[in-house]
Amino acid sequence: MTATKTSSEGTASAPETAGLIPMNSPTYIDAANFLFTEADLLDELQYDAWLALLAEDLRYTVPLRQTRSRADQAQSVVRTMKHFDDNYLSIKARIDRLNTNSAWAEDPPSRTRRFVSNIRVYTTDVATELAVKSYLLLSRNRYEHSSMMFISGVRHDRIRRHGEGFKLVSRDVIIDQSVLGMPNLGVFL
Amino acid sequence: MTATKTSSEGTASAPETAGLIPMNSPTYIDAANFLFTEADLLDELQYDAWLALLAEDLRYTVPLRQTRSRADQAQSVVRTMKHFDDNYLSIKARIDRLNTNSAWAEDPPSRTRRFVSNIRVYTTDVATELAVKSYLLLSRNRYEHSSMMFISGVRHDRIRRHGEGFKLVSRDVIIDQSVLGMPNLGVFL
Amino acid sequence: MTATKTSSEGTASAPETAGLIPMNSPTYIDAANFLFTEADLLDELQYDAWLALLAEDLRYTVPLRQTRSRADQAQSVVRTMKHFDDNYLSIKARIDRLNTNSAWAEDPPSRTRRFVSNIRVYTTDVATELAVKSYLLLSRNRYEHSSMMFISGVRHDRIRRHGEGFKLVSRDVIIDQSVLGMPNLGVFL
Amino acid sequence: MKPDAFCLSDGTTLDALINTDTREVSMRVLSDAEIYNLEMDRIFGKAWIVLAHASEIPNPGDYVTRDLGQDPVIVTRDKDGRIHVSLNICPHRGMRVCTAEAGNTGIHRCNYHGWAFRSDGSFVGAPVEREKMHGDVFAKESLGLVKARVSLYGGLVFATWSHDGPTLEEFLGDVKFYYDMLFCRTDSGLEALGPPQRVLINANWKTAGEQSCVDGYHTISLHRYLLDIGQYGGIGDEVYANAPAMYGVDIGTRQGHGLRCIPPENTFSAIMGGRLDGLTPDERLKILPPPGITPNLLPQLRKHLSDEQVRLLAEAPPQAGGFFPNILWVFIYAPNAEGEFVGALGLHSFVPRGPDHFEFYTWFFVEKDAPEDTKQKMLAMSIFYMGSSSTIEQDDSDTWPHMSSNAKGPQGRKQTLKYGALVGENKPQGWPGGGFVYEGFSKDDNQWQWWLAYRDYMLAGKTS
Amino acid sequence: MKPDAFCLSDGTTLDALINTDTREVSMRVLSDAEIYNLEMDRIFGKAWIVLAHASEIPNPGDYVTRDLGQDPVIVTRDKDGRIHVSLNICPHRGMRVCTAEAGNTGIHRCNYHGWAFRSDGSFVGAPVEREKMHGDVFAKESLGLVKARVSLYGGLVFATWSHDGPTLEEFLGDVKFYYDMLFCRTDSGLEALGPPQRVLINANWKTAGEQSCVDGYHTISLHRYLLDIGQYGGIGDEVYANAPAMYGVDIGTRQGHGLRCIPPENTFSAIMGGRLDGLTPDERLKILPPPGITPNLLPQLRKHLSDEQVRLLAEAPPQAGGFFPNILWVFIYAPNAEGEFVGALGLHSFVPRGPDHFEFYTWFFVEKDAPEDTKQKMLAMSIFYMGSSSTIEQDDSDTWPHMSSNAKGPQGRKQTLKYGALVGENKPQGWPGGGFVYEGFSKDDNQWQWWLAYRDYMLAGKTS
Amino acid sequence: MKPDAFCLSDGTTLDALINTDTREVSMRVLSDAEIYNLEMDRIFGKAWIVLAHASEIPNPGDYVTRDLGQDPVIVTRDKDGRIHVSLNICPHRGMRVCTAEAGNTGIHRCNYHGWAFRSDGSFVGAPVEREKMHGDVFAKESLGLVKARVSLYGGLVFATWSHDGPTLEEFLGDVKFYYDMLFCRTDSGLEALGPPQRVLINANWKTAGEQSCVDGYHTISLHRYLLDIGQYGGIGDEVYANAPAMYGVDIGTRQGHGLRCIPPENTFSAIMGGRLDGLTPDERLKILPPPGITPNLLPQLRKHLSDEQVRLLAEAPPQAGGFFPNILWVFIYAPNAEGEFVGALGLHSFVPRGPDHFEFYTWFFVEKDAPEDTKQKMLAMSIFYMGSSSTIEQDDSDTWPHMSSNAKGPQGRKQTLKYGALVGENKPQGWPGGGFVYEGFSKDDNQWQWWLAYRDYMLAGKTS
Ligand code: FES
Ligand code: FES
Ligand code: FES
Ligand SMILES: [Fe+3]
Ligand SMILES: [Fe+3]
Ligand SMILES: [Fe+3]
Repeated sequence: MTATKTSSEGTASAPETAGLIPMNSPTYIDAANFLFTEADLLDELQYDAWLALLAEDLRYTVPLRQTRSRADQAQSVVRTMKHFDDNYLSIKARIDRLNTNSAWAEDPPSRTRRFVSNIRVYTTDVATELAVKSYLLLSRNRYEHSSMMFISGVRHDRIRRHGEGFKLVSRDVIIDQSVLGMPNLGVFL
Repeated sequence: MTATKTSSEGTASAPETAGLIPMNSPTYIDAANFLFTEADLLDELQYDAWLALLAEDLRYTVPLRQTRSRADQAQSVVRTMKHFDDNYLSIKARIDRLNTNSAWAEDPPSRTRRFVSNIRVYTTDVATELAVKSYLLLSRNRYEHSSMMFISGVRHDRIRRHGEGFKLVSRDVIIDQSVLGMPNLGVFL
Repeated sequence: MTATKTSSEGTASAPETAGLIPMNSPTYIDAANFLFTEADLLDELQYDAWLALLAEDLRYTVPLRQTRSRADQAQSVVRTMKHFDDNYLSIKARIDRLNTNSAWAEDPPSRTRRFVSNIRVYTTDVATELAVKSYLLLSRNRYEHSSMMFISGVRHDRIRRHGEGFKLVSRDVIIDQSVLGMPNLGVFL
Repeated sequence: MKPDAFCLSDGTTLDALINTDTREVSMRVLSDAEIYNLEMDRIFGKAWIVLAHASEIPNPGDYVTRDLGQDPVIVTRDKDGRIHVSLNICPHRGMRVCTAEAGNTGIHRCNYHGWAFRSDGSFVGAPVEREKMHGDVFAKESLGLVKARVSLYGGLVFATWSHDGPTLEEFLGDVKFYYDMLFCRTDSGLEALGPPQRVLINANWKTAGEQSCVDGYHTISLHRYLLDIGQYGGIGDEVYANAPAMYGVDIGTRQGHGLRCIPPENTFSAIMGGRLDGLTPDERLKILPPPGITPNLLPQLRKHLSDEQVRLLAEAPPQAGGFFPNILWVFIYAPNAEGEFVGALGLHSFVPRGPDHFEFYTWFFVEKDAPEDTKQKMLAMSIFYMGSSSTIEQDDSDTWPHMSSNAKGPQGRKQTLKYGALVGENKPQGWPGGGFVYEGFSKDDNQWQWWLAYRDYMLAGKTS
Repeated sequence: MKPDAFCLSDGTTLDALINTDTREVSMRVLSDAEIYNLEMDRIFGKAWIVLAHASEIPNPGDYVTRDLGQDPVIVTRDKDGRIHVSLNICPHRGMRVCTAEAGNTGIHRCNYHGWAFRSDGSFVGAPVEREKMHGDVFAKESLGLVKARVSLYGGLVFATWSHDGPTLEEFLGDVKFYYDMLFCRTDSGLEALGPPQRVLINANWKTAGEQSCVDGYHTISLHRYLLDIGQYGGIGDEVYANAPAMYGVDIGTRQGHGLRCIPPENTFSAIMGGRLDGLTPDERLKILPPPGITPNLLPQLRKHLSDEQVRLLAEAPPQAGGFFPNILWVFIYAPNAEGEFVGALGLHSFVPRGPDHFEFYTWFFVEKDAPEDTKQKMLAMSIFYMGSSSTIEQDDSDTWPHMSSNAKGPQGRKQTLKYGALVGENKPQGWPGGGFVYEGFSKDDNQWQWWLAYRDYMLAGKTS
Repeated sequence: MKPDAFCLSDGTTLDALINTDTREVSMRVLSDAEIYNLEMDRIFGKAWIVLAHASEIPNPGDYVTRDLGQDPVIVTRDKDGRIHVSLNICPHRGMRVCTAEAGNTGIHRCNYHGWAFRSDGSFVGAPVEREKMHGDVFAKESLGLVKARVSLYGGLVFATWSHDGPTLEEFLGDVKFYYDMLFCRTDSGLEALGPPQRVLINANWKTAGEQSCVDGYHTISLHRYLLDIGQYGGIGDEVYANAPAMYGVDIGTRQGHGLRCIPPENTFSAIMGGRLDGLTPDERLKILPPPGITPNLLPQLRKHLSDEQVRLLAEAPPQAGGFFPNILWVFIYAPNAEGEFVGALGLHSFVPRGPDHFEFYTWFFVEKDAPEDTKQKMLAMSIFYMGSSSTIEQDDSDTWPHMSSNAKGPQGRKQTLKYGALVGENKPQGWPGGGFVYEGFSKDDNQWQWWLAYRDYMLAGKTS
């Protein structure tokens, strides 16, 4: 199983046991810490540091979800239209924007928290790359709002060994809403 | 400490150290992956595959919660009345329903995500069985709803070794609401 | 990096690799289980048992958050004003209150669940002490309310070896709201 | 400028909402806040409402907190065993007196300033007696909790804010004859299996209310899965063709209560086959006893019911019915997952929570004198078929919100609910019971009666 | 007591909300529920509204569910390829007929009781035919879904509840000449890249509506980042000084539709430099083709457009515009992250969801006959510039809620939106198109026309 | 059709809501949206409202954003040190001008189109000056932010929308004599320990408002834990019996402001014992200084206060009081967890957010010239006793929502808040201060005065 294959299917084919790396393996631990560090950086607005974790051949996609009958579930994940369809350069351009003093939608910044759980790490057909599946619950709060905005989903990542750490090679996020409850996706998933 | 004893109390007697299995033990890892796989299957509507993880002597219960004074906390978990009081056959019957083309309450299906955390695994008085305690946050979204429905709680499971994997022998879920915020429990916890 | 230094900064300086303890280390496992046990005790209203996990030189703080421009982010964590600014004695006094039969704000008690994730454990400059960083999502429900109240944030803890277990030496919680959505902080974070 | 009591602020008259010629109801009634507020006064302020079952508060001092319409109340049993219903609002400064859902106490003390009340709602006094903090304006006697009028039927606790309206007996009218077969048939009667499930539904209470009296027809479509899995013995098409369970006898009343009686073999033809043909009532009851009735209880039926009631219970027992405005009860004849005929007894309340929400309560009942094992089996089966996780009713709870939101838009609120298909009164020869009796396919007669009752309450006092 | 149709319940008259002397609009219109309800009837009940693009439902039986104003509808293609728009509310008891967002079926069966409808909305029948459960009050012919009037333009599916109002042609009026350059310029026309993104915004629909026609001025402040990162070739101050992209031609109409035409070199002076000076239209189009037009499609332009249209498209192409009341389209000339001039074509709908909310829809388009690779690049670029994660529009979606909540307070609702800066009609010599033409800096003329159209709808029928 | 300004749409007159004979207030005022909107105009549009403390914005350019009633405002200090309060709504198109809660800037530029304003609210200009985008309708002078009238007292920043109403001095009236003892007693005065805590409460603002003036009685029940843990020296019953802290002097005023003065030994009899008997004011103040006053500051008291004020401060200091309509301040004499007498000074604001919500603000104060160590101890103690995590006030914040939801139901909104227990004016011989003085047990006199003031505002201009 590979992240690419999985994500191209739109939903993971579970249970995935092939290549599953046990949680006590240093590889799993490094991968999990990579996800946690990444969450820290984004929650703490350290965009440049986060960018440094992205591979230059990055594919970053967030397909649409649609409400479809059970018989049509294959179409509940829409890939002809997306919320994100980015590569390294377009993500960098987004961060260039955030680094100006006029990216109002995130200035004042949202207060976010990225809860990462249900983490599974898999070997892939590429020796230096791992497939990582994780659940993401993103809480987001702005201004004087007394309730949190949430977005939930599953992330199918592929990460590549790079020196001591990793680079994110691809991320495909299957979110759980057809109609988003936050005014925009001015935050990364 | 055993899952049964715990759940029959309605709330876990914490801290539970007796028989606690460390997170780096293969046993803990297998149990945790069992919970993650199970979450995948339910979130991906693979009901039959999930059913295959249930033991035929399954007990699946979700007691009521009630708002009671601190002095009456023992009664805050109500077992004379429940939300679920199922066994293998009744769960199978629920899945038979879901497999028809007319289980409207979940067709179109909800978009769910089962966040599993705070996982503890314990040995039990039965060599082949483990007691597993985990926190569950279930997010559920339907139709064009822009906000998520949530249900939270703690699960007291007992799982039994079965070949490479496990079977769920019993699950008791202590939820955190007296009045449910989702229109039904058409999804498994 | 130490919990104190981190918290005094208001936000963690990520990525923190110095002194990071791998997840398969018994030390990490003990620390994680300490957080889970603590969550159990608070969720199950066992305040005295929780108090027993606190060091007598405890510092327990929850600074204010404010909506500030990106350029002023350092001021988004306010320490001249706080939600909690407690020590062991004041926490004990809060629990003495909860142990009366007239702590109405939590009698009938809230139904809470403390989801702990993104856990990192670090060595510190004190051999017997660990710095622990974790994300907290607290769900809280009262009375007949059909929706959950949530509070999210990151906790910077310092814990000290004590016999088999640990004692909480300091906790600083960076929450994600400027305006709280729950009527009070009658629950510990 | 006092507005006209029978005219909405946009000029629409209340009776224009229900067209008695075409039997249409404007969907606006499912979303309009002004109409909702009138309902709270004219229906939930007047009708008898089911709040609890006496078995929930067996002992002196026991209490549960519920809602009578949109007002919180305490249902208590006093030291003499009498049941009282009092407004759960402190006469001093409006704090909620009981903050728990249930408990036992002889004195209800308000947290805020400590005013205390007895189980019967009467005022005990305020702290620091010597300072007379209850004041000098009102006598202690007049400072008790506001009381509702209470009356019991088959253990069900009914209450109303109307102290001079009809008695519960009058309110029930003709349905009592039928409902006795379920609620008043044994020596010890029914008991509730603990407190009710509670679920908030994002819909107007009437989406469930109008269905509760008694929409039999939706079963083959909304609950079609029952047929698709062969529940009714047979597969899809064949079943639809004859739709066996759709045939029976509907009984409606002017009060808006109604029920359906169905020969059990209609429902389970395949299962029961001809086994019941030409048997006496008692023989039938032995083979297929009513839900909850165990062999040891069978003899009691004749003690509490007339021959006619026993015959009906054997041949065409009530299977679903309601109390106007917001109660549905269901007595299910069905095999459990193990194939045993256990049966389920449940009751729902649809408690209004504003124009767009109601709370969906579910109680389950067993015969108090049934064996514990039977009670446990009935609990499991009731859960499977009714309430929060019900394989049947989850379809209903997913449907009601659609109706409610559809009633909001400018076009939607102009649409109508239609009750065009009537059987018409056709009481069979020698039918023992009263009410409007419709034999045959379950059509719209009963639900239309429900709306006529609704109309009576909303237009009460109108001198057209 | 029928209220005055042009007076709010607090005595304020509708025409007092828009001051035509000072060109001010009361902020109360952004939060008042009473005004909102009138809009639903008088604007969304009367105007032609864009619901979908025909390419979303290419095959017989295809359907999507949308909202026409605040009412749910089904947009279908019948077996003969005709497109229909029907109210997604069952005539029986008001259930939602289609619960999915899209699919393909010849028969839409309502879950609740099984009433069935064809793609054209007509009634098929109710289950158990022999029992005539559709009743005896209405003929089957009259039990179909409520139909809206449908008309297409450039593949866009417009619908209206007004069956006797103006035709779509009349509704579009003078903007057709301009919009043809975008929607009707090639043999196969545009196709939608799948279904629209949907986002709920906590704001009144008009916060986005008034901006859509066509607030050019906010670009240099709200989207200032475009300048700060040198998007417009140049750094901050210098750019503000001449604000190149702010100069062009605005066209407004009495119907409330409006657009902006901007010479592309104004926007990208630094990038284009003088390269385009003194070239013929065709030469210009080769160098900087309109978004979506690839070399193979260039020849088609002249087949579908007049010389004047081609010249305009080459020299001052439409870059943003709207359809009153709730549509904004944007045709972006801009390089993608790799520096390629790809361009993006998008359309937004602002669907009302009560006074304080609207749903923000985003469709992306490509020329059906463009190469797949171009389509993929346009998708990525469209996402970067428009919709949920747009680097530009996330600033707008964070702004609208502020305006809406500001309009709630007692002082806030007394404030006004101001349209004080006008260019005034100054149609250039030999300008080929119609409408009110304003050449120069993009000012308030167009948005003020939008409010005048709003006023016309709200006061329609008023005999002052 | 202009509705009667003193009559609700259902025909109820405003003065019928408050029964001055029986001293009852209809609970409807806690939930009715129509009444709420009138309050926003007649109370929050007229009264002086506390927004901030000057020490929050010490430097030129400093600002904080707050809400004056339900309208957002910016509280700024201009380059000359003057404090201004301006509506945080852009005069152009209604965008929020300041989106941060605090900061420092000389120019407030609106994100949307870049209009700029000075700290005093005056209009600077719009981008691209030459194009005069501020229009030709209004002069630049008239395009500034809407200003509120500002006045300071003891560092508290008061503002009002009423430019011709009473001065702050007149508004304060008799309470100034008392409040000076707390807010104006030292050379440098008080400073705020940073910005306020903010918590949203699901309740009507008046549930907290009526309590704030000054419900002493609820302490022994709602905050009974204080007694149960022996806070007041003594265990349960004994304490209730004599309820020491309930005895003191309440002062009310026609303006609706009120306070309570309590001899500290009443509160801490057990702790203080007889130690204070027969001492001079100065001796008393040395032993038990007012919260925040450290030995080095004691001498300053006599500089700023009269002998009578000093004596009162020593013998019966104000411990709680309010500013009508929505402010409560508390000066707590109590030992911290270490047993030190540190004391806490806090102020709350109850900011309306619609009929069912208010925002609960909490500021803490220290004497600017107190040692840093004292300030830190007071912060910790203030947090322990006041605000979001307060061991006392969490009981209040859990109570207010109950009252509010109880006021919604058809029965609930008919109930009343009662103020039956009066002490009656009994000003002690030689009592130095003004206002209505009630010595003895803390009863309903003060809170009733609060409602009479409320009534005055709501009925202002009524010629009965
Ligand atoms: S409100 Fe109940 S005692 Fe005061
Ligand atoms: S509501 Fe659609 S068939 Fe009855
Ligand atoms: S709204 Fe502020 S500048 Fe236009
Ligand atoms: Fe049903
Ligand atoms: Fe914009
Ligand atoms: Fe209090």
